[in-house]
Amino acid sequence: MDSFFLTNLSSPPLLFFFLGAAAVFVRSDLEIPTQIAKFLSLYLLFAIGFKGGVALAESELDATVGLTIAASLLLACVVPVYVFFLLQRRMPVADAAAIAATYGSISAVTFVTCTSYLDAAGIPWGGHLVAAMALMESPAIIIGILLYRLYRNGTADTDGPIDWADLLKESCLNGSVFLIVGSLLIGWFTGPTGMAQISPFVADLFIGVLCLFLLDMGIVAARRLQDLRHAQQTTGLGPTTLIGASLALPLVNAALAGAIALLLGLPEGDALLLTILGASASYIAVPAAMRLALPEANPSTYLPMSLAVTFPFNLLIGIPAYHYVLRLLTAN
Amino acid sequence: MDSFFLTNLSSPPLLFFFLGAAAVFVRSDLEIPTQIAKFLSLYLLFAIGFKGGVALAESELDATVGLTIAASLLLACVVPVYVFFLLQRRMPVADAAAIAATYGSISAVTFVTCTSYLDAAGIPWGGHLVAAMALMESPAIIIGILLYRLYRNGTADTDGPIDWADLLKESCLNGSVFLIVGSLLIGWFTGPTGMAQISPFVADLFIGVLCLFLLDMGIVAARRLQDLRHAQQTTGLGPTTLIGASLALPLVNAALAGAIALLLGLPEGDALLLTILGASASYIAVPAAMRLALPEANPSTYLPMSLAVTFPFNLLIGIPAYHYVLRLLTAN
Amino acid sequence: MDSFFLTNLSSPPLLFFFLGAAAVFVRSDLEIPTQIAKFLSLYLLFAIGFKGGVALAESELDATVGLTIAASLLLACVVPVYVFFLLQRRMPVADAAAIAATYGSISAVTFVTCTSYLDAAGIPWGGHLVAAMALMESPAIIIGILLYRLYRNGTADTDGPIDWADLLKESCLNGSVFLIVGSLLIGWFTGPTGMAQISPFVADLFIGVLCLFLLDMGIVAARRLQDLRHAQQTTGLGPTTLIGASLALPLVNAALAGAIALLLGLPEGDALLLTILGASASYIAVPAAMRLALPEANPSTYLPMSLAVTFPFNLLIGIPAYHYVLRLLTAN
Amino acid sequence: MKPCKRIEIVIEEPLARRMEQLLKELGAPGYTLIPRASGSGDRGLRRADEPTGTSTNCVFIVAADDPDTVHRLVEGIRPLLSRSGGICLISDAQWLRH
Amino acid sequence: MKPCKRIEIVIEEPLARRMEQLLKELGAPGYTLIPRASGSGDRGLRRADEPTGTSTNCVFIVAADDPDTVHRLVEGIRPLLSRSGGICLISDAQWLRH
Amino acid sequence: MKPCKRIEIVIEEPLARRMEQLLKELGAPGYTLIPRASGSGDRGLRRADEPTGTSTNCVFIVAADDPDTVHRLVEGIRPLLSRSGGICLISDAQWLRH
Ligand SMILES: Nc1ncnc2c1ncn2[C@@H]1O[C@H](COP(=O)(O)O)[C@@H](O)[C@H]1O
Ligand SMILES: Nc1ncnc2c1ncn2[C@@H]1O[C@H](COP(=O)(O)O)[C@@H](O)[C@H]1O
Ligand SMILES: Nc1ncnc2c1ncn2[C@@H]1O[C@H](COP(=O)(O)O)[C@@H](O)[C@H]1O
Ligand code: NA
Ligand code: NA
Ligand code: NA
Repeated sequence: MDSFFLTNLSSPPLLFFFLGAAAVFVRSDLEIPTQIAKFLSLYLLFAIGFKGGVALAESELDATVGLTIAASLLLACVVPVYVFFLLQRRMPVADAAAIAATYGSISAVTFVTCTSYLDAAGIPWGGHLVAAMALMESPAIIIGILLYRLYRNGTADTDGPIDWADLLKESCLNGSVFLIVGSLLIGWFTGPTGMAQISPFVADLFIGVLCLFLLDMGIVAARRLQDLRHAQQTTGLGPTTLIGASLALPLVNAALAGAIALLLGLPEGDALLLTILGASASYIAVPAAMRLALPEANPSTYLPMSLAVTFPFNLLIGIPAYHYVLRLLTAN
Repeated sequence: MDSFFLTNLSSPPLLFFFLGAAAVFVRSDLEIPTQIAKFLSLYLLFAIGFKGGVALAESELDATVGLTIAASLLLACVVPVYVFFLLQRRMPVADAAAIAATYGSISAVTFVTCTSYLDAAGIPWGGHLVAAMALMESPAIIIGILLYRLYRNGTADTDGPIDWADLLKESCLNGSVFLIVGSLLIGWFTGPTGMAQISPFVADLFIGVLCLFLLDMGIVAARRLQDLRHAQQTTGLGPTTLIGASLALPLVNAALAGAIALLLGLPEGDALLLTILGASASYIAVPAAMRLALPEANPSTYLPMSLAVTFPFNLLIGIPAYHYVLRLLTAN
Repeated sequence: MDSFFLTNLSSPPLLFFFLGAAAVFVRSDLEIPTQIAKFLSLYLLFAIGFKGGVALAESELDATVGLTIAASLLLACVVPVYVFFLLQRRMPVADAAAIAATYGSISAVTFVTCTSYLDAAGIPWGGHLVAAMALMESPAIIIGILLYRLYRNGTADTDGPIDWADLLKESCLNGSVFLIVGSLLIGWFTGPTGMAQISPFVADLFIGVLCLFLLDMGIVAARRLQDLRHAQQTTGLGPTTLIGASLALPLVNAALAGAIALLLGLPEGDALLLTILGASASYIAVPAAMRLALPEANPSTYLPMSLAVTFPFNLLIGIPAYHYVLRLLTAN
Repeated sequence: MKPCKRIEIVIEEPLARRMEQLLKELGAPGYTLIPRASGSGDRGLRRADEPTGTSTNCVFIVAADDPDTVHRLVEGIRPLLSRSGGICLISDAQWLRH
Repeated sequence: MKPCKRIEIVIEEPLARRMEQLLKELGAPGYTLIPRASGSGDRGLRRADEPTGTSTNCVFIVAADDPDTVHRLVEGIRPLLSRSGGICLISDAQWLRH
Repeated sequence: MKPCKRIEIVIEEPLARRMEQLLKELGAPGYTLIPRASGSGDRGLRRADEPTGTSTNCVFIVAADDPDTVHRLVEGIRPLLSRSGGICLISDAQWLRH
């Protein structure tokens, strides 16, 4: 087990994440300008999408591909529902719905870091997992909003009937989903010829850019963790409970996803990626959508949970731990 | 003919332009931060200038080089004059002058995309075309302003006499012209030794950066197209007329430029580049200069014409179509 | 001697610095967005730190390494003290302290440019010089502040006792110091394996990014030079005196540093780097720290001195001149 | 110069589009939007440091001289602010006609 | 504290340098310039989304206490705004002297 | 709507954190911070063009309705401005309660 953690901990991206967090804890004023951070994240989505598309173009689309994608969609629908009913009695309905959506969706950067972990370990993975990731971003948003509509009781209905067009737009067409899907399609369409043209940009620079982006995420996540410790939660739950939940949810979801992966008999790399998709929580697409659709949910609950606790947990401990367990179980 | 379009349409940069436009039409909130877009455009100017300079250093400067440059300057002087007299009776003098300047000048990104089209098709082109491009940016600005000064009738002359120093500064020394010319000179001076040092940056990344920049241009252009459709034009011309003009002008200018290229017997790549220089219209240098020198011209006329109609038209249809026609004519 | 200058002057980064300065003098509106400039500088710190760390991992740590680092620390402590006492009678104590801190500290970009000069000339240099550079950033800040505290006479003591925690934080933990040290440690720890993963990003792109960054620094420095010429100095010293001081200080400091390097018998590359560290003055870490700790010092004195005079002087003349003199002296 | 009201609204950046839409519907004669502000208020610190923009604010400035429009604007903005948080300040100003 | 006028000008970013020059010539005691604003007014939407800056606005804030200076500023700014568009709001404020 | 004071502070960006800290200590009910402004004043031009931020300004907007708080804020801000430069304008406004 140690060797998994060692591989993970000695990878530059992870270490730069630590460095960013350390900067906050020692109160350095190190900072990545926000437009740069946005750009780095767009680059990562663009590159992973394109690479996934090219990989798809080069591989055969067989039944497992369809099964994997179906399983990931199932996962994206089941998780928000169970999370919502778990939380709904303990906090305002809007907050429960927002957290459910957050954990039902995925974190592209966690996924990307996991692919670079696999690459470093020399374990192959399929391009269709990128498609699965893209498809898993949105369903939880829709489900979260619907659950909120159904279960808020007594609140004045200022919203009128559900605007389905708006709902679809805010869930399926937000910038990051759109960019991944678009890049995937372009990568698929142009295939290896396209890759030959832009591979120095999307492939060679990838890990370096990931380092800088994780440096920034380390800073941002550590700040949120500090806020969480000091914040008076409007949800009525103390910081400890919230942090506990942010550690428990990825574990349960990873178990769920891992079980599905094992049932389907996915190859090692794909199984780990599906597990990490289940375990990860969104801190980009979902919070943005929630501010629009559920402005009464307090962003200082669901954002720090996902960004400051679950994200680093998956990065540092989750990836190697899930990998270890999957190995153990498939070794039998 | 189909094969030309196919080559063009299957190139990643073009597809990312489409993707950006699609994002606007489906109302996704995908967005490239503006400072990043500015940076990507600076990078492209820097890289194309440097590469052109190095190509110049490696080639022999013969008579055709001189002729090509003279022809391009001629083109840059003739086009704004005829466009002005065509438009001047149908709209305010200031707007006519601004549109004339816009179409007399060039679009560096269209040029750059055309070079990547040629590179993909394996057709060589000369570094002096980059010099021609740089030289074609400014004359139209000066001519546009002079025409406005001469032909505005009855307007209170709040401007006083022409400030030639200011005029030259605003036309020849605006940032993009300066950067291309400067990079060209540095590339020329340092030659292959310089290139060896920075080629991973300026050459290898080029197409990838172009993809991201065209993604942004697709977003920006599609937004302007929507504005154009809804806008009440102060020029008194409806959107249809303006769109019609924005499609006709590049065709006429391409014909003019192509004819000159054929007359001079330029090699295929150079002929196509000269044609696209004629056909393209500025949406960076000229609008910026016009806001300073002709603030009474309405930017919501000339900017969308050039950015939302002519630019995509040249990119998608112009480049392969001009290429096809040039091939046809030289085959005889 | 000429050949040194020629090598220097024909390097693309230097030429782009000139280009930026030229843009200001001819009044072009060329501009690099500030967040981009910040990013380029973060990239350079990240890359030089990482490369230095990897170099450290690959080299043996012997006595010279320790000696070099000790010497650089000594230099960083002696310089601010002597500069302070030189200036203190001629200007307000706060300004003298700020200038002392500025010249006692170092400029990472000057260092980086010098490494690329050495690389171009094929002269090796040790990774521990990066560590020396990082260690030399902070001491001058602390010394400058302490000197100010000791020597300001009569001023109402609004500050209360020295807050050592704050002082250490502002000097040793400012963003740029933190990033260099952090990247150095990560580079050291991950060694050649880490380098293999991100070398396209940190190594291949380095000179290209340096070109763009120096283009921006040329713009910024030339603007400051213009300000300096027009500004009424609150220090009571005319622009000529300040410019004179900004030229004399690097020379004296270079002599000091060079002498130490020769005494220690450092290899050529390391000797030049130590000399340039002595000669260079900070315009990032120190000004930022001074605004916090010594807000009464006028930033329009120390910032232009270091940024507009000393920085270009070292870049254009200093590096090759110091190199020439070092060669002369070691040839004996 | 004409007397007018200067309305200043601080709201989260993800809601900026919705606010623009609302201002248009309510008949605001124009507005200016300053993006990427940070801040602090009842709902805690907003750091403007994420790539997501979820913790970023923006500032709207609206000048309106017609009292009816002003009233309509204020009443129309209120419900959005109640749901999402943010502040709105109204002050007197003179509008330079040119 | 001293009473003063707070002058707020929204103008296109390409014209910012000219405005700075003008303020200097008109004797403004100082100014603050906030860049990269978007907006909407008589001449339609300004999206602040182009690399060119042609559709970007910026906001100037000028505090002036001397009534003559204020008058000169207002009269001097007017012609530029007439040619290029933009708005100018003037309000009363107290200037904290330190 | 409630009458309040609108306090606007222009200060250098490197001092922004200190100002945030100060506002918190002085009991400001909230603030909005607009970064990356340039400007000009007694201490000359501030170009906002360096990677360092040393020549960049930022703008704080603070709304406070309690007169005591306003007084405390003004008196508390003054010494920082005296040491470092910058300006502070105070004006009357109405705070829309939602
Ligand atoms: N008293 C205040 N003065 C200035 N800005 C404020 C104030 N209160 C809140 N804000 C701004 O409005 C945003 C949302 O406020 P709130 O909904 O109270 O958290 C804050 O993040 C601040 O940017
Ligand atoms: N009523 C208004 N309130 C606030 N800002 C405005 C208003 N009208 C115009 N502006 C700003 O001034 C710019 C130019 O206005 P205009 O010349 O009317 O198109 C607009 O893009 C807005 O940023
Ligand atoms: N009269 C003024 N109006 C608006 N802003 C000002 C004024 N004076 C100074 N400022 C701003 O405050 C900053 C610091 O001013 P100072 O300390 O006077 O140099 C300047 O850089 C401007 O951004
Ligand atoms: Na998940
Ligand atoms: Na043209
Ligand atoms: Na030094």
